[in-house]
Amino acid sequence: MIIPAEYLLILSAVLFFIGVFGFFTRRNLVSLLISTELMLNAVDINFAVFNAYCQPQHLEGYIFSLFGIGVAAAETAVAIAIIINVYRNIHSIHIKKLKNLKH
Amino acid sequence: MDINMIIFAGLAIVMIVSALFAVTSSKIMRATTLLLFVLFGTAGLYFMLHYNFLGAVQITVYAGGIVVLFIFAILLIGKGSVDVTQTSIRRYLAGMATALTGMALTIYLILNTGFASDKFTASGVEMKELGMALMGTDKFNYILPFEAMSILLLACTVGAIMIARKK
Amino acid sequence: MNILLLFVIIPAVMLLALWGSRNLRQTRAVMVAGSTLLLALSVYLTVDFISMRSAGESAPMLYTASWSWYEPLNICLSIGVDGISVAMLLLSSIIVFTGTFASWRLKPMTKEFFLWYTLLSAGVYGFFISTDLFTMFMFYETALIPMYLLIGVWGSGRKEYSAMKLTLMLMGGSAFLLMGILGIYFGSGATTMDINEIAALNNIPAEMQYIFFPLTFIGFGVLGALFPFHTWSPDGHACAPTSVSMLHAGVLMKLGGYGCFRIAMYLLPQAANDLAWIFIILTTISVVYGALSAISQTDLKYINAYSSVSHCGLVLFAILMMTRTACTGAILQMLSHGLMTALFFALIGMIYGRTHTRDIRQMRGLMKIMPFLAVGYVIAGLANLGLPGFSGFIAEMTVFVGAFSVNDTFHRVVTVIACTSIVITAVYILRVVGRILYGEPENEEHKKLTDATWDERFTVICLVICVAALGIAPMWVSDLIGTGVGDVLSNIIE
Amino acid sequence: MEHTILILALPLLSFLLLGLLGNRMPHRLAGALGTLSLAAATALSYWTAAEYFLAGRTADGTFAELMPYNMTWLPLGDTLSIDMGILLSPISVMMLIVITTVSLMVHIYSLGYMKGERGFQRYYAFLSLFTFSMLGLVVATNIFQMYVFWELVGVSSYLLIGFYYTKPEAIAASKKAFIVTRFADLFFLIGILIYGYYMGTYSFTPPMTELMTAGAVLPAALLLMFIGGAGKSAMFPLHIWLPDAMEGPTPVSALIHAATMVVAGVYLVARMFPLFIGYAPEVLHIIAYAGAFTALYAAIVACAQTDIKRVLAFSTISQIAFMMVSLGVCTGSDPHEGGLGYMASMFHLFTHAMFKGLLFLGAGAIIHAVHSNEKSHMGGLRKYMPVTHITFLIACLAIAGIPPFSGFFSKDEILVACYSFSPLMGMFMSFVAALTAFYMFRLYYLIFWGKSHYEEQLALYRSGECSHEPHKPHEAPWSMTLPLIILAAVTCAAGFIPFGEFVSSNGEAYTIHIDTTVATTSVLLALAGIVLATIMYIRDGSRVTRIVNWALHGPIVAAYHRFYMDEVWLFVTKKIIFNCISRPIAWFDRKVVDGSLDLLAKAVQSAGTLVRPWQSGNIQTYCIWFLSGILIIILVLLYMA
Amino acid sequence: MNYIQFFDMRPEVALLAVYLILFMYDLVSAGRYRRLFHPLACMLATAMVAVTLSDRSTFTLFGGMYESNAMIVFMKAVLAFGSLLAILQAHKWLRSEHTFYKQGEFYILLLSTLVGMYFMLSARHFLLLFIGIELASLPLACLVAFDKYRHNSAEAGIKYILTSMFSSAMMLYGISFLYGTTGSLYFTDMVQHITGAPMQIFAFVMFFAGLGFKISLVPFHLWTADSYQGAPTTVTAYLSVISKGAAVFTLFIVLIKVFAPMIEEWQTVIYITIVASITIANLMAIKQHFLKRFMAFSSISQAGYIMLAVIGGQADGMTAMVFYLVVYMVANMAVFAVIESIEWKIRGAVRRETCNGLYRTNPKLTLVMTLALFSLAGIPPFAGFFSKFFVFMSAFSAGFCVLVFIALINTVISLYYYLLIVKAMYMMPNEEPVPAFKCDPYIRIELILCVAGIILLGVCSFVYSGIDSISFGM
Repeated sequence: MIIPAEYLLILSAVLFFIGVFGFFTRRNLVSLLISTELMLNAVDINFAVFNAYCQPQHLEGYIFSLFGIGVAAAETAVAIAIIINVYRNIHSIHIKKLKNLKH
Repeated sequence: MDINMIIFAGLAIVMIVSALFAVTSSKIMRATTLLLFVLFGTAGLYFMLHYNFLGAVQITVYAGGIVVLFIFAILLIGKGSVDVTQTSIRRYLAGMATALTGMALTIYLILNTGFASDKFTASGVEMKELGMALMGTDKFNYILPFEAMSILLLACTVGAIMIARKK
Repeated sequence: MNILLLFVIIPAVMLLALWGSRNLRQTRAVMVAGSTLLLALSVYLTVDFISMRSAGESAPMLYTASWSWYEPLNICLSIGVDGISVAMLLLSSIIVFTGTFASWRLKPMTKEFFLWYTLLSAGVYGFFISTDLFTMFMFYETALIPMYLLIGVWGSGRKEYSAMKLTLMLMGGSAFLLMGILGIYFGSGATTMDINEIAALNNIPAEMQYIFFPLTFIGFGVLGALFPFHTWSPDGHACAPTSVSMLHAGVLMKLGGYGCFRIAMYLLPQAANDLAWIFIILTTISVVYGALSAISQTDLKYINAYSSVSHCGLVLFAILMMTRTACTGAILQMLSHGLMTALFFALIGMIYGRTHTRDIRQMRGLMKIMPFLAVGYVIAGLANLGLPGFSGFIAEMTVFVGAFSVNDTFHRVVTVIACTSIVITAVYILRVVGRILYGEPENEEHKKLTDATWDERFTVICLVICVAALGIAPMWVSDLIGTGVGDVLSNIIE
Repeated sequence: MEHTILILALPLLSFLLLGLLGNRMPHRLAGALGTLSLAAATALSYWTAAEYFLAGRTADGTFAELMPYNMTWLPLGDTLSIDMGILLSPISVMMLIVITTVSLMVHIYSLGYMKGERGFQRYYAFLSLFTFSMLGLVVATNIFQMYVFWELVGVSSYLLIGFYYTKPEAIAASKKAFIVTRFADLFFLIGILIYGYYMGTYSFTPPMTELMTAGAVLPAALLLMFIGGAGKSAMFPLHIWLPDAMEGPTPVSALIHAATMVVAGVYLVARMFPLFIGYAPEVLHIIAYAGAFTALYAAIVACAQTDIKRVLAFSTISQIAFMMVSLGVCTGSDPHEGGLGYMASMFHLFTHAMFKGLLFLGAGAIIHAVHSNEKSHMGGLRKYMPVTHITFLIACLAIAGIPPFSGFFSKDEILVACYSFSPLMGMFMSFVAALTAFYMFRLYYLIFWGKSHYEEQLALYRSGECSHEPHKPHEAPWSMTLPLIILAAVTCAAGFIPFGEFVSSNGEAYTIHIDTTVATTSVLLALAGIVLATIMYIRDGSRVTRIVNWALHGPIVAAYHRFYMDEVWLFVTKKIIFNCISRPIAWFDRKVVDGSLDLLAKAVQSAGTLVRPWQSGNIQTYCIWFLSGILIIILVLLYMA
Repeated sequence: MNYIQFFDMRPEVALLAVYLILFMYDLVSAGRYRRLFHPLACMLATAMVAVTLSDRSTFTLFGGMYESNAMIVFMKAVLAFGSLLAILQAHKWLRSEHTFYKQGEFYILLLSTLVGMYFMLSARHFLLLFIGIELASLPLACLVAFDKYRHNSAEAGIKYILTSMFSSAMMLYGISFLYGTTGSLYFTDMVQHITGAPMQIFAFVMFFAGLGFKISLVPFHLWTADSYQGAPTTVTAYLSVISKGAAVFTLFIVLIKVFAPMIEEWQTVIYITIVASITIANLMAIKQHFLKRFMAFSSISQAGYIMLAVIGGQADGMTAMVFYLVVYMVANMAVFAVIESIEWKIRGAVRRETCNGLYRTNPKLTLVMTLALFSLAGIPPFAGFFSKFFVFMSAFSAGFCVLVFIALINTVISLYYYLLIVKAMYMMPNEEPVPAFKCDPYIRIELILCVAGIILLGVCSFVYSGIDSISFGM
């Protein structure tokens, strides 16, 4: 039996918004990053699913997923570098401490 | 009950539960580990779609690369990284409400949109086909994004090193 | 080479020369040379224009020329003048010329002052010579913004507040105006920006006219001190330095009236006919209200500013009457008010420069202390209240006669109401004259003050001569204006 | 008649010369310049008059109206224009003579009176300006020119009243004079506007077709013009400026506020007389009633004043009112039937100018001598100032209407005209005439008879109760007495001028004949008034005076305060216009109109403060907004789809 | 397998050549040769601009994934020129103690983002577009966090990168649904399947948010102020002008190439965001005291005005948009250059109060600042007036009268806050104004270029006409 595409899409949607929820509520920069990974991961699922179910003749979604993984990695690398830098500067990666720039 | 369905259901439950815990757990290490479960689950999904290479990449890059990066970062940062549980109830509720609204809307739209999703064949992707697509210059070939990606990775490497190194 | 272009080129050259000038002497030399040249040029233009008209040139605009500027948008650098613009150019040159002398001893940062001053005048000249909507608007705004610095830096009192208020209100007005201009351009089919061509096309749909006429009219009306958008005027004038007040009240406010006539009414004739009553009511209020407000003011400049509200209200009032006589009167009133108010502000500035107060309650008996300025003030006052022999009289009379000739009860009633302003004007003018000039000087400090210096005398005398010349021999100006007004009006009245 | 232009030009030139260069001239030169130029103008006027009247009548028995100059000054549209020119007609020529004569007298007189005053040159400049304006007014070819000069006259008057600009009363008076007349001029202007629009011209003789179709508009226009005239001619209730105008130098009062400018209103009505009589007789009647009331009012007030110039001022108001009444009672244009008033009015204008000028100049001489306007500082002056005394007496007799002085003749004609209009009006005016005689002689006695203030002071000084020696009154210098004598001579003789030969309502010659009944009555009444005045005032503190003062205490106080008209005006201007209209409007402008803009600015500012916390610095909040934004936009779009 | 196609992408190739040369130079140079680094970079960037402009033909490469035409080339040249200005401005900063040793990284990162923008402009495939966008954002994040010993810089960097990741996740999610509903990622294929179905609307808005983040339109703008304030001033300038410009242009292309059938929907979206952007940014800007933060809100508001040109989707809109971008670039760069100069003088953040009395001590700098601010406010005869006018015209011609009116009313508010700075410089008294100083020579060159642009761009109409002749629309 073929799993209906909608199931997969709903799964990815749920993962995506769990990521969103995490992004909104976590208080720690690394956790924020983890949440974004969840979101990007969900997006990749979407692309793969659409490719498999809608356009199997071309590899557009597939390759998009592939590149998505790469981009996610690059983003994470940069983000983590900056997080480390933040830590060096203020000795905390707590969101609350990032209050120098506001209003 | 189809075996695929059972596997899918299992994966889905694992992924969702781990994802939920990953974004609520107060221990950062635990969260990272749970993220790893989600990533493995995703790889599982790819295998189900017979996208074996994609699944492999998922495991190597995501699980092997990114999560390790996380762990490094966490270790580097040390005890300051202990996650504090959600403090502001207002933001918590606002975040939850927004996310839930978004999710509801998305699921509603998914269910009400007829994707032309009837072309699924369990054939998978030939490696050669994939290679050609990545290296080709015609339509549905992706040499240009591939090259662009390389610049991106280079730039990010340079940038990340520049920022992270100590002088 | 079109002679009109010189009106923009000379200020541009002056700007460069001022930028390069190294000391006060050079700055003054540039200003005197430039403004004299401009004055000579506008006198020549006037004479030449009249002789061309009498030689039978009957085209609505003379010296026309057009260079395509932004071709894709049909924006051209179109220039041309009719009698109205010639008169306005002449007025501007006189005010710029005398303003230069009125700010002869201005300090500090004289060079910068004149830089902005010249930029302002360039805007004014450009506005009057342009016949292209875009170019006009551009020059219009060019003329507005230097005001901010001129008042804010060199002003007195609550100058920052006033400068900001003035600028924002005028710019708010020009926001309306820009809407109107875009509406006109697109309403007429987006084929041309030239006002004469748009007028000739005359194809803006009525329902668009009803929307864009009020916008355009209010846009210009803000500068023309239309009630209730006049409140920038008292504060702005009160805080501005002398020559800026002169230029602002003398020329800049005329841009409003000119624009209302030349753009709002000329290009949107149907709406002008149908909606004029609304603005007639507003302008009538302006006329009486401004005058009544002036009565109880205690600051000299406030009095004069409210008086300007009243007089400029009369300009708008007159053009809305849409009779040839009234519109001629409106232009005459612009000229007259420009000269008179410039004179007034010059004198007030000179008095203020000595007494350091403009509060009429603190001055007394200036006639004994500074007879020249006091006599000048009396003359200005008499001119302002419409004494025959000065320009105010002919302008007001032309307006009233013209306004009265509209055979309609509504117009008659408002005309009569507007007429009452001449009495009210007398009240506030004489109040001030009686208060500050007459009597025995009370303030010991004031007794030591001196009378006008040569540059001040020169300013005052020039302006008095102009006011009197216009008042004694109005026929040539009236002829000059009349044909221009006729051409514009023939488009408004179907 | 080309030289007529010089009559206007000479004073103008003199004004410009004195105005621009006066400060650099010595007093003598300035005075001489002004006086000589006016003398020349006077000579020219007489020449013009001679030439005009000697040229004879045209075929229809009238004097031709000549227009030696007329040019378009300001075109107003296609048909209308303001013209400037010179119109010679019997009344304008008559006015030329009156104005130049009195003006010349005043010029000469001022040489002495104003000697050594600060601003002497300015004074002469203003006098020239006034003379020019007044002459321009009377020779106006059209109503608008008249208005133009009307305003100029007003301004000259303003400048001259405020001549002593350091004196607060003078400033106030000049302001009041200008504003009140300006207020009246407003109506004049509206009248002109109506007239111009419906007649299609501003000339005094509009085309017949327009006249026929004008309907009720013309009377309205004429009534409005009359209000303008009433302002200048100080008709009740617009008279209030005139008594105050006495703050100016006395010669000025003589010239402007007695002889010439104040009769401009009368002249205006006379100028428009054909229109009044032809198309608006009812307006004439209004004029008559207004005039009659004013005459009585002013006469009563004059009885109670203590300032001699004020008495004269009210007397002027009353006399002008006589002229107005006289014009108003006309019922036809034929002098024999209902048109007599016109001639009478002009005649009275003429004679009044002379004797009232004389009175004022005399008063000036007295003031010059005693340095006060108040009657309490006078008394018994006949010893000290014989010439003044005699000339003043002549003038008093003239104004009282005692034959053979000129006032008798003109006033008699007026009374005849009144009686022919309605007996009631006649009796009323006769009573006023009697009152005139009373108050004039009251004045006369108070000044020249009774106890001398000087002597009392001297006695006090001698007895040591007063520290400084009083100033001894003295006769004025020749430059002042000469005009008095000349004017007195004219006053004696003018009554015998066959005035009707020159001026009459329809232009044809009219022979004046005295109506004996009326004449007798009026003379008797005048004598009665004089006798009463003699009884009451020839000596100080007579019993009759005390009785009258006691009996009529209330009315006398009221009359002294001019029946509180000034207070009413003050109330209207200060309390109502200034405090209840202008102040609130100024407040409204600052607080409401401007305030709402400031409020707008403040609102924007506080909106700025309000949205600031949005930028909380927390990226999670930012992203919540980010996603909410997306969701809201999606929902909006889905809702719209 | 026609790899020779790579060499047809002349701007990118030129850019990569510069990139490589600088990369190599960074590796090999040492000692006093390091001093030549900056001049070299400037010269190379100049050459790059010239090369970029050399090929203006229209063609597509890689099976329709890459497109180039005169307009795109021009836009690339503009971006390159803007980068040149940024490099000029960076001179003093790069010579300072904490940055001197990572000068090479600066150029690399800057040029990487430029490559990304080039790809954004030319991409006709969502994958390339996405990578372009990422390429334009991620190195930029490093640049924002470049001053790594400054707390603010790090904070700004993390805020930027996290928001950027969030928004790119959103955008990707949107793209995934676009892919699902249209079955392709090529622009040309997708447009045939765009129907305006609810899912597509959803996907479109998600995608729009991703670009809206880069353009910093309200409500996707909240990172802007914090990042602008914290970033090194040069980077702020770069962010506010170049990054934004590329994103706007890209958005325009995507709208007309992909979402053309959904025109009503996206016009509504843009309508809402314009009103929100202009109004809210203006309100925020009034109360700002730090100039850089203030300029952030100004740039949000300016973005709103730029979008006025986008909303019509016509060729005249594109002309107006590109012209606006050019004018906005010179004016904004000038402002930031002045801010940077003052920063170096006072060694700290520039507040509005810092500028008090600046005119007394530094008249020329003040004048430049005044001109730039006037241009930003849209005051003639400076170029900003023209660009604003044309933008209004294009929106008006598309029928958005009320929108234009709202924008016009907002110009008054914007004028107010620009004038506040002018007021501070000329009118406010100050006991201790910034002492007189001489600008860095490179900044002086930049300022001269900018002032020339501010004064001449409007008056010389050929710029506009030139743009108009190559612009395209729906």
